Amino acid sequence: MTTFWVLAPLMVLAALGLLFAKKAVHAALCLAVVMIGLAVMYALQDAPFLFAVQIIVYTGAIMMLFLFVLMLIGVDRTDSLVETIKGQRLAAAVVGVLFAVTMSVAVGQVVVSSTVGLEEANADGNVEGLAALLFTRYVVAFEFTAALMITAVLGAMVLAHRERLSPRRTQIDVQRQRMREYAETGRHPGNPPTPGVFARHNGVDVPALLPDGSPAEESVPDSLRKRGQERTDVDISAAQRRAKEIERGDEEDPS
Amino acid sequence: MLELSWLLIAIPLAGAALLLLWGQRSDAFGHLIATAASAAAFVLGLVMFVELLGREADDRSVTSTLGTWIETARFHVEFAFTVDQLSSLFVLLITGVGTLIHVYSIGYMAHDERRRRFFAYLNLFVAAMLTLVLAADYLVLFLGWEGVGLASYLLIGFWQHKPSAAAAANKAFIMNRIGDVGMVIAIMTMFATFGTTSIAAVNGAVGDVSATTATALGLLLLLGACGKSAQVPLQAWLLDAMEGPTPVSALIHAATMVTAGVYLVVRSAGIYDASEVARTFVIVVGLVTLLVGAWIGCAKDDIKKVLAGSTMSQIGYMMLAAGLGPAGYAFAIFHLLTHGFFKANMFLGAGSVMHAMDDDVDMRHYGALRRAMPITFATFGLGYLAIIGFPGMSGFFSKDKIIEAALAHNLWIGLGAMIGAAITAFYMTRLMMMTFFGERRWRDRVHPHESPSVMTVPLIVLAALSVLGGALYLGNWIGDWLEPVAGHAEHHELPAPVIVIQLAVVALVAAGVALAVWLFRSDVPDTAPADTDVSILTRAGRHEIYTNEVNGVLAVFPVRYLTRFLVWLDARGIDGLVTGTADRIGEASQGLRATQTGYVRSYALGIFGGALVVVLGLLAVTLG
Amino acid sequence: MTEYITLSFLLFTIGAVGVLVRRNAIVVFMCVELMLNATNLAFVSFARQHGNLDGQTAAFFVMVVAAAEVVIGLAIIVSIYRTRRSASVDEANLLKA
Amino acid sequence: MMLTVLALTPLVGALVLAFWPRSADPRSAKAVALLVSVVALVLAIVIALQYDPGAGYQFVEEREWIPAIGAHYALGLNGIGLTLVLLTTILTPLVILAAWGDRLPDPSRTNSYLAWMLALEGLAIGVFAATDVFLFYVLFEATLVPLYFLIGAYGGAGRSYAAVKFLIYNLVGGLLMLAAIVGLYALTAEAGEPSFLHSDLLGLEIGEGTERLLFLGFFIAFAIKAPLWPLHTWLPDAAASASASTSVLMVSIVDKIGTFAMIRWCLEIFPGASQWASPVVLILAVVSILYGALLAIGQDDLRRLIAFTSVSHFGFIILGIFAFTTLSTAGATLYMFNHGLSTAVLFLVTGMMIARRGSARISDFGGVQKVAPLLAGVLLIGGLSSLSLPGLAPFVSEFMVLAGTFTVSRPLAVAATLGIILAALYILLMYRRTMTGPLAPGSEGVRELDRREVAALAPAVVLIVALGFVPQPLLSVIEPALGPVVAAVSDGDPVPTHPVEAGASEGAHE
Repeated sequence: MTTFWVLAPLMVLAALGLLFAKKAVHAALCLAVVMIGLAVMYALQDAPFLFAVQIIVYTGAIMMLFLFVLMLIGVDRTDSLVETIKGQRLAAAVVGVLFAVTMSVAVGQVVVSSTVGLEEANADGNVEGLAALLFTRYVVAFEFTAALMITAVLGAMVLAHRERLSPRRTQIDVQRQRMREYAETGRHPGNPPTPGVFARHNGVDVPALLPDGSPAEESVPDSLRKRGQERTDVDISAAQRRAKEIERGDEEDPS
Repeated sequence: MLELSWLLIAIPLAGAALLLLWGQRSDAFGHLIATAASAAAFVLGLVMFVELLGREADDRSVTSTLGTWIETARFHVEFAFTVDQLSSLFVLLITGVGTLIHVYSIGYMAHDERRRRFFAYLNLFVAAMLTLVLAADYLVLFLGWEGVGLASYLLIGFWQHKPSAAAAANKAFIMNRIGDVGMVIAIMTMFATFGTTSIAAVNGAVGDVSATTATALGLLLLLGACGKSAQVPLQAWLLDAMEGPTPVSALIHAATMVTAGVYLVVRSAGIYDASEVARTFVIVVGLVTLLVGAWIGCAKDDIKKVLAGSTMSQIGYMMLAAGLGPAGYAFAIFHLLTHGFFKANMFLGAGSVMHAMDDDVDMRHYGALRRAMPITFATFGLGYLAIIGFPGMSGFFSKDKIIEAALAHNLWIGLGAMIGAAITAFYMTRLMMMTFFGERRWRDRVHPHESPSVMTVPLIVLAALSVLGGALYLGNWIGDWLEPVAGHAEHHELPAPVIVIQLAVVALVAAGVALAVWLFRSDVPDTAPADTDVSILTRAGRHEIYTNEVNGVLAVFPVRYLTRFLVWLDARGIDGLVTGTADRIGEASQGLRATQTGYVRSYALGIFGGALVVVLGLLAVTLG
Repeated sequence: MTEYITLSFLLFTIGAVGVLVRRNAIVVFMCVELMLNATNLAFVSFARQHGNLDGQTAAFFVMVVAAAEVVIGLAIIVSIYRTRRSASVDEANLLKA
Repeated sequence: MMLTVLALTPLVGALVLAFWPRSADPRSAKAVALLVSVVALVLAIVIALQYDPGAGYQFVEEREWIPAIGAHYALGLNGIGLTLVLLTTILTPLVILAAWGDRLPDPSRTNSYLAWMLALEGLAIGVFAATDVFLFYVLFEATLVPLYFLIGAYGGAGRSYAAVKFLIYNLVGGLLMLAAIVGLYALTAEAGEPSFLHSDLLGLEIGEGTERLLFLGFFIAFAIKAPLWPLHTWLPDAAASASASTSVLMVSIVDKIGTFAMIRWCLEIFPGASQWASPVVLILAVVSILYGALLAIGQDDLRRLIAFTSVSHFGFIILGIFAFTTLSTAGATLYMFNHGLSTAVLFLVTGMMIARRGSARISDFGGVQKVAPLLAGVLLIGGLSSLSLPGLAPFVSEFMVLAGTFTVSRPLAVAATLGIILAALYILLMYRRTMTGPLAPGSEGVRELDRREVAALAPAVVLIVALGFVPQPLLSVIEPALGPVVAAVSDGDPVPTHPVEAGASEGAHE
């Protein structure tokens, strides 16, 4: 019982964290806490199998999935907690409180019989007992869950799959396009230079210099450019100036 | 032969149907077919009359059934027609005068492009009128009653392009409908009381029922009779009805149809015998109409309207006589017949005059026509003598008998009838003076000429009948003849010897004539004096004693405004309630629409709240 | 016994309110998971009360279904994010025409 | 089988027309429609000739339909049904003939226009023949569909408003009736086998309160259909927007379902409740008579005027039905037939006037008699029959209704009789304004009737005149069918206070 009274408030707090966390990642972590708490609750209530499954499936698999998706979408986003629908938050709170109160009252009315306990049912071991049920009484449902899982997997693949809207670009296509661009705009058809070629600077965020001394923008990785962490022309010229100054002998630290 | 009475109706009906269905191809000879049909019916009627004459007095009522009209468990109506002493006289009047007017119309309507249709309607009228008088059942009688109403409607409005004619036709039909309501309710009462509407059965049994029922029947039938016979208070249509062609006025609105009310009262003798109250009402109606009609006749300048007022007045005499009970029935019919002759004669004569004067009806534009139209003048003059009751003429006998009977009944009623006779003499003399004597007041380009012989021959025949019609009274023939139908007339004590009364009446008539001759001997202005320049009596007479205005206030305006109000109520009130409900629902939906934000979270809140409600409900059920 | 059930309802309610007030689809989704887990706790508790394992079996099935649901749900979120560049449920107010 | 064949004939015809190629000459579709309706007429005449007036329901068909709720496919005709089936089959060919020249909003849809008409005919025949209340209900509601499209798709201005109003009114009624039918199911199921058969329902024991509720469910549905004041406002709108042919089908046939069903379903199955309701219904009927007539006087639209006259006439029919005498109910049934004819003539002939003039306003006409005397004549005959002139068919029925009612309630009968004055007013004023007087500008173009139009109008006119003098063929069919109905709702007809044996005192007045 002690365990329960220690865990329960923690779980409730963590659950409330779901409501108030600004960052989705924090919410996910709160949820993980609740889930682990629940696993312990299961264990307390003579359900060792579910304890294990809860840890493995929920905390292990599902939560990880959540985190993956969060990362895909952007981990560091914060949600605005300002309510946009008029009265929604108040109404939700009122209904929620009423619901909780009502259900508590209901529980007081419904749960009256004494607890039987699972000693008898778990006599042959909890896992064996569940297995006996799953493969006898609930075998049809079990088979259906199997079908459901497969459907879900296929469904996830279909949903996550991006439909190809144009014909696949082969290397030949790429070459032809490069040559055309070279003919029309004079863009260099060869491989873009890697960062640092002809460089005086070895930062990956600084464009390489072409043989004529101009910077090759493409040499900076896309992700850096999109985040805006690329150094601009000015930066580069500043860096070049700095390099010349160093050449002249100003032994100053460039950082 | 007497069983073939349905043929009397069938022949003119067939004529009408033929002319209407045959269409324009029969334009050339349609009028001849119609006249022949009418004449054939007259011949048949004459044969039947002769056969009746040859029978025993108690064997003169022959009812023959053509077929069943309505047959249900409780209600049974047959197309049964009775030829008896009363109906055979009417058959002769209708077909006889009818045929003469058909002949006259050949000339009168010669230039009307719709002459065939006119004759079809005339035949239709004859058929309907015969149905009316031959019917052995009140419902069949009602069939004829409405049939003549329809024919009257069609013929008054014959010149449909004239709005006044169409309005007059409508007025006639609708006012008659008011009377018809009385008829219909009377027939329903008969059905509810006796289980039958047979005329003979009802009149035979009416003595057994309560006086209230008999009185109700009598008054209801009287309402119908007032409508059809243009008696006060339903008289207003008759003057307007003069919009119809003059032969129509002669046949329908003088000689036959308008007397149907009198026929109805006499036919329903059993009912009126059973109710003193109903009879009194008939007398009052008759007397009032008699005086009102004469009053109007004095004031009008339109020759046809003078004659129409006179018709009302004369039918008032008949009604008065009919209201006297068995003492007067025979005289009512007697006067009806003689009036049919002389009034038809005079209407046709008026038609002849109008024909000569380019359809001008204003007597103030006539004058001195006796030389221009000698035959018309002569025949009209004989009719005039008959109507004022010149001794020896038919009207003298018939009117005199009514006055005597009225005097025997009640001194004041008799005096009223005598005053009526004096006024009759006055306005008829006024008409004669203004039309045939005095100076010429013809409009320009009017060249009066005598009518063709096809028109004058009927005039001559009718004039002869006007003079000789009194012969029916020889040896009280008509009283004896009608006794099986009308009942035996008790001999009443007169307040004075007959000869005194007759002399008094003649004196009154002479006074009326003299007054008119003196007033209208010359210098009649050719335009009517303005209303403000004439006496209040004349003014009221010109305006038909304001009955149209009274009807307007009592009936027309209430209906008009009720209708407008109801139209408004229907659109705003009843329909408004329905559409208003629909609108409210629409508005409520618009309000509810706001809750459909489209946000998933709103809907989720709804679901959650719903779950809460369900749980609360469950709790309430389990805990309660 | 009651305390487990009460905890279960508490967590369920918090999850439900979370669904109602949060706008980030992923967080909403987590709240749904929280609700499912709360019911699991109730199942397990009732199983113990009644002394048989059917409740635990039900909880097991719930987990399986929840796993499948998460897979699909997240896939949907990702594909929505791809097209709309947002994971806010309010922007998906397409239920309104 | 006869009845099924009769009802299916127009339905199959409708199906054929629905798939008739649009590119085909529209006249071919019209010919097919006319042919089908004439075949149906011939079948109906054959049935009428085989009908035996004394033998109750005939041509009975009965088959299980939905055993779970006890619904049957059951058809059968009694005298009332036969009368209305005849009316339906007589009017449909005339209507199709009259619709020959209708200018539709979309001319390429002639096929479906005619198909809907035939479908309506088939469904109406089914309604009149159904002896199972569930089947009746289904067909009753099904008639709304063709009519909805006929009004909504082929009418004039304001047609969609009118169609929706028509539909909603009638659906509300249908809903109440459905509730009552569910109630009947519960009652029969309680009593044993659930059944909707007319014969089974006749003997059903129903508690007083329940009976009244169920009665109201049925009656309100029929009163909306009929239409009884104050549930009438859909009719003028619908009639004013629909084509003349549609109006005929709606007022002359479909609305008769309401009054027909009052006799078959209200009076026969709920006699106690019918008696309970009759004072109110009678008063409403009299109000309908006078109200409809007064409103007709106040209309300036020809079609609305006729619609309001129909409200008045339906008042007479309902008055006759709820007076519970043999005479009045027989009169009411005959009235249904006669009103069908006279209204058909009026709607069709005014439809032709409107098509020629391009306006339905009475004030736009004037002096038409001069240019189209035949048209004027037919309008006058139709009008005179509407005002119940003796010698034309409606008079017999109207008098029977009034006389029958008079034996039960004198004040009501007298009040209803006032309607005949108002009838004269609304008809004659309309005739006077449109047909007489000088030719109004714009009315010169009103052509005389052509042969096809004469062919469409003549049969109805001939029937109106013929039935005015010889109503007996129909009466002898109608009356025996009403005996059981009247016996159920009343203690027999009121006996005359001083009965006279007709013919006993023939000529014996003295």
